[in-house]
Amino acid sequence: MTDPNSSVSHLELEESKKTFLDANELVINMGPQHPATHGVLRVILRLDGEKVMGLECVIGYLHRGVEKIAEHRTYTMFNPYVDRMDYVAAVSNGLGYCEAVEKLLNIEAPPRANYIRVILTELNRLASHQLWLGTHALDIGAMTPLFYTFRDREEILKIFEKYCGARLTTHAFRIGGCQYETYEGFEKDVKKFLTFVAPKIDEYEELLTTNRIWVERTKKVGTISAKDCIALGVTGPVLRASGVKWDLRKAQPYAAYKQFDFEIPTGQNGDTYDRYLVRMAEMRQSLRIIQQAVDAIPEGPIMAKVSKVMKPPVGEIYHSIEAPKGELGYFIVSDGSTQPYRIRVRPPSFVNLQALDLMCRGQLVADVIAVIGTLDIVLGEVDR
Amino acid sequence: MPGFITNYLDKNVHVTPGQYGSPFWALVYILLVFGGVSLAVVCMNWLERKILAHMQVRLGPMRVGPHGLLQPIADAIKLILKEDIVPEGADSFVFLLAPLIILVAGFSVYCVIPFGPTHAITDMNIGILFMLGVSSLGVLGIVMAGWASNSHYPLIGALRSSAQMVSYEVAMGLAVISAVLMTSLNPAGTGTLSMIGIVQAQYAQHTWFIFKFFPLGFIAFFIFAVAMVAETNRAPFDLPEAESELTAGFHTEYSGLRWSLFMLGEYAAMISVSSIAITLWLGGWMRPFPNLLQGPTWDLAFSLFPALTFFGLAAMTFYSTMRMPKHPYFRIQTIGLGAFGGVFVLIALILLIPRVRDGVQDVYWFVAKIAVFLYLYIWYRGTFPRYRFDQLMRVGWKVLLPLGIGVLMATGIMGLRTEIWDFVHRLVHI
Amino acid sequence: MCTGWYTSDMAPVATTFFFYFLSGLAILSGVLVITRKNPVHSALALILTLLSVAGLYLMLYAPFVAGVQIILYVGGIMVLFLFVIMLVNIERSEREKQFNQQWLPGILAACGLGLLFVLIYVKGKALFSQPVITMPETENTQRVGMMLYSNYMFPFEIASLLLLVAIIGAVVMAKKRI
Amino acid sequence: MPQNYVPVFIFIAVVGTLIPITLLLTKLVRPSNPHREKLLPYECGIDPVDRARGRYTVRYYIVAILFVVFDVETIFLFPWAVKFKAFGLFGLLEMLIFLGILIVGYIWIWQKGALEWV
Amino acid sequence: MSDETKSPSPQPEGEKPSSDKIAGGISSGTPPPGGAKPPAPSEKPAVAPGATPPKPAAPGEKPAAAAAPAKPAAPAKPAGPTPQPWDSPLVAKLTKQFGSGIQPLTYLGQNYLQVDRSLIPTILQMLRDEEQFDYCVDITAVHYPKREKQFDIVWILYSFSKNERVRVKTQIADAEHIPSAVPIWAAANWLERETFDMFGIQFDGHPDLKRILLPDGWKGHPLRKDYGIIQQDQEWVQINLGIESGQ
Repeated sequence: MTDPNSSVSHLELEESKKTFLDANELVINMGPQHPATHGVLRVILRLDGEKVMGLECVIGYLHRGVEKIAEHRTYTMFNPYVDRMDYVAAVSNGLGYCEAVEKLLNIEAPPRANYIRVILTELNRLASHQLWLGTHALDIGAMTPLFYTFRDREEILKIFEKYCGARLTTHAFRIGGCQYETYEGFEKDVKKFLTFVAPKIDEYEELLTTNRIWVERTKKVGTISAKDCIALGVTGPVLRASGVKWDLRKAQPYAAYKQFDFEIPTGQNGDTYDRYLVRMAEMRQSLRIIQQAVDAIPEGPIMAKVSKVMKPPVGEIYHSIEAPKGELGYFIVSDGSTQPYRIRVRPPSFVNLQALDLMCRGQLVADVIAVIGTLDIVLGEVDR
Repeated sequence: MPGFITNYLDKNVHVTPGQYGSPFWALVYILLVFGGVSLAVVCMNWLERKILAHMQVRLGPMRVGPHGLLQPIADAIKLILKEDIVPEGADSFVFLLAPLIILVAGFSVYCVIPFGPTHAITDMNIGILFMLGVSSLGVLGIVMAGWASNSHYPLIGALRSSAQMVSYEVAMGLAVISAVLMTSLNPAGTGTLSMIGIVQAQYAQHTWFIFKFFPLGFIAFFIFAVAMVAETNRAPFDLPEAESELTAGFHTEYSGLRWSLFMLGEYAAMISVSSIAITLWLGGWMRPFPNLLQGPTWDLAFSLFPALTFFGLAAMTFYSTMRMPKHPYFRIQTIGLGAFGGVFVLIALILLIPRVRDGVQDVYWFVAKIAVFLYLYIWYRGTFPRYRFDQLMRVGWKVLLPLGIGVLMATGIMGLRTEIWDFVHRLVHI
Repeated sequence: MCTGWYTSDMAPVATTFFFYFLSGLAILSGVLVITRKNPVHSALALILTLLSVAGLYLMLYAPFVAGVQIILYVGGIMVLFLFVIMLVNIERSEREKQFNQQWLPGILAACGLGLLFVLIYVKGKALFSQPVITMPETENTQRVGMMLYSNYMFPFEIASLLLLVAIIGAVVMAKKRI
Repeated sequence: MPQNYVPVFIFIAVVGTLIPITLLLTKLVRPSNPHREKLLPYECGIDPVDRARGRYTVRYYIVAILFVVFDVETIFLFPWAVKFKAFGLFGLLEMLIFLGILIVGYIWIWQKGALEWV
Repeated sequence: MSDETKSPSPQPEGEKPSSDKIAGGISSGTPPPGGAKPPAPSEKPAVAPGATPPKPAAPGEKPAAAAAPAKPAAPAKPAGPTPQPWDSPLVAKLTKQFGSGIQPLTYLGQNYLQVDRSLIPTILQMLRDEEQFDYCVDITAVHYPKREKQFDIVWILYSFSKNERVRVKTQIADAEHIPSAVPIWAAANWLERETFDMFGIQFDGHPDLKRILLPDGWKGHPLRKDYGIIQQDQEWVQINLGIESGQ
């Protein structure tokens, strides 16, 4: 244990037993300081030439003990912390947390607040998918989409900034509703953004969808069947790309999602290309939802009646939402005090990352990169 | 010493310095080429960043000098001031030697590249063989760099890189042979391997070899064009340096100036393989339509191109100068940019002098063709994702190699079609 | 020594210097090949040997052979060598003894070889009384072609069979699952 | 040495001296603070587990040997290519036989899957 | 209204149904086959832009999905936020088989089973194989240091075909082992490792039970209540980071 980073993996142990003659295999570390592991993920790869014979993820480099911190903060004080988990989809995290506590308090956000929540969450989903697309394409070697997506994501962040002052870790919602009324011209901004971004999504697709190299690099890469997805608890676009039409927004609607008409895009093969297509389609569906929400946003209060000091009754609740990466759940245990007795976050990235080994086995090193990219993990959320 | 120059200029303008046999004159050319290529690499560096940036809706370097013009210099200073790290456990001798080998291999190719009928360091009658051989030396440098680093990523990068270069070299060789075949389509039936000879053969046959036996020449050129991108480890074949997989491939462990030698070698190789493609298929130094648009008027018109190019560049520079922010903070930069435009105008004016005008013709057209290739390199990089290693090998061995053999056979048959026809004719009549 | 092949545009330059320089380099690096403990260093020295031999071919007005030497030996076979060397465990080979103890056969072989050299030097003039066939440098490749495709046509075709055998052998030996 | 090859040697000498001289000169201005952590080979932030050399798949070896074979073939074609018009039909036939035998080998290795990377 | 019913005891659900069966009692009397869908019909609160009734809990949890028509008898929601007995065919079946080993409860519209430690492997296996709870959402634990059986282990399960969620809970003492769910759901692998990492709970039969978020060799399990928020493994920090304290 002299090295802080070396957790001895079973792969390494196996390797050390090998003699020269059968030592065609090479154990290399990918990460934590690696350009393509999307943060501080460490993957120990066992390679036969370029072929991956097995791999093991080592995580925890970004562990900040969010769940422990929660036990020492009041419900309100903990709210900003959840933004730091999946920092590219902070709004979704906040939504899940607020709804879970609201549920525990047995209250409900007013409809206007719910509409604002839906608009911001879907904008955030779009931003998250754009960031995914840019980095994923960069991993596969296409440099240009990164800049296109970041350019367009900027517009979303501008709306966030105008709404609540923050761009990334927004802390947009409060328990019981929203803190801020929409600013003057919010609807106009959002509508303008919708007309701006729709052709941009076509632009991304133009660069990639039919690009021979892109298709070759992603088709039949990192294939995972629906059965494996379910067994491994994989959710979100990865599950949908395997052909399971399941989206919490439809299955167990929360916020105002019931009012909106949208589809759940699914794939058939569960390979990287399908996941790409599913996410692209999801981006368009998000635009549809935002359009409907912003057209029909009701007037009214934005905050339910919540006492200043929140003391939920003794009990426990599990609430989950469809974050951009999959099912984001909060399991909250209250002991009746102002602080949660225990908060457990069920992070989609953490569970999805488990599938990496299965998806990469037998593929090439370059595919590992593609698969990490397509899983769309955020290490802040994996490690919490 | 001026004696050498005047002597050479007066008597031997029809031979290259190498053929002239004067070591001094050869040295002058060598330094010219060496300096010119280094300068071209610097320009290419800036241009690549700028062009790529503009393709990607961003500005690229803007801070050091007007429009980042001094950025390469700033980079060079930075690299010089960087620590040179030899990792622990590395084979330091091999580690230090590797970039040198790559550089020497990359630059030696320039010995045989004809920038004009006489503007070559030397003319060898095995020019093409020399070029193939020397450029294959680069593989050694890469393998050595990767092996010496004593680190996994460089080793894998080096193995990939050498396997890749070696695979594409076969296809490249076959494509080159079909160009050589075309040179022997003259009454004497004798082809040549000399680079200058190949361009002259294209002149004699009144066509660029890319259009010869259409589409055979074009296919051969296409094979070479693909293989040369792979040989230089550029996108979409930049697997050895695939930063998302292998961080930086075989030069992961290199730093500072030593690292910059790899970059220098890579860009020099890009320019050299482009020149070879131009020499073999695109008429080398010849201006467009040297046979069709003949006569003094056309000669004059074409000879104005260099000056016009520089006037165009100057106009662009002046336009940018006008568009510079009027804030006093930018005054020095504005003046600098204006001065830059002034330099362009000056160069353009010099190029209008008749003697100079005629002298730079060949070099100008050659460089212009290279510039197109380099732009393509940058364009590929902005457009394509990266191939995976097995796909790369498949393209090399299963697509380009059979294609190359096929083109070679077809070219041979096409070249002897009259003989074949005669033979068949005779058979029928017997 | 090469003045006999003088052609107007290929005047020989500094022949003696290049001869001693290249052959000295070849011998020196040849010695390095067998004395280096690290096989990669040996391989590098071998590359230098091959390159200087290529230079010697150039001096003999055989540029085609020189080109082939560089392309095949330096660019091809040495890459293969390096690959193979990297395939073995260098750490182990470095620890092992460089030379084995077969001194007597070694000395005998060296003496025999030396005797052969001396004999060739002494008798050689008689054997090769005439200078080697002159071959204008400019036509070297063409001449090689003439030889290869007319006089030595059959060996040439056999060579392709040899290559075929090489391909098959390599694949059979290297590929585990055929 | 035929005179038109001399520039090659000059060229190598120039490049081979200029670069080391530059490297040596810059030694005067660049810092040198070796440190254990700094000198460690890059392994993504992890201390390297074992030595990196050796141990990799035999596939690279197959590629290299196939390259040598096809390279020899290419070299054989050069003398023919510069004179093929003079050799005429006979030469062409010879070459087609030569290539044909190799193509048989090529098809064989393709069939055997030696060209598949994985 | 939710605030008034909180009880000061730190063991929220150890007490189970007894207290008040205001609304739950009604449903328990009539065995509705509604399964996990008690709140299903009353479920559209988010739709109405008007006044939001505080009663219908859990807007997101149990909408009327495909399974709803088959089991329509969902009763009114429990009024007070206390755990209510939960009735459904599933529960009936389970109770029939296991008797008092399990206590089916519902709280704020969410159903859970309080299960005896010894029944855990059978119940989990059964839930997956016979009741199609094919998706293991989460596995975690809660620490109650003052209790005799210090830990609650919680399995959150979901059934795609029924669109239904259920939590399985059991109590174990410190140092008591619990069988691993990895053979049942592959997803349990990392989740159990995290639970082990954070609480020190041993899962028997786990293929590779070791720390996942904290470094190997770290001492202590941070999510236990007796592990202070600023506490850390001083020795580990000293050895590995070479500093006195990471604080």
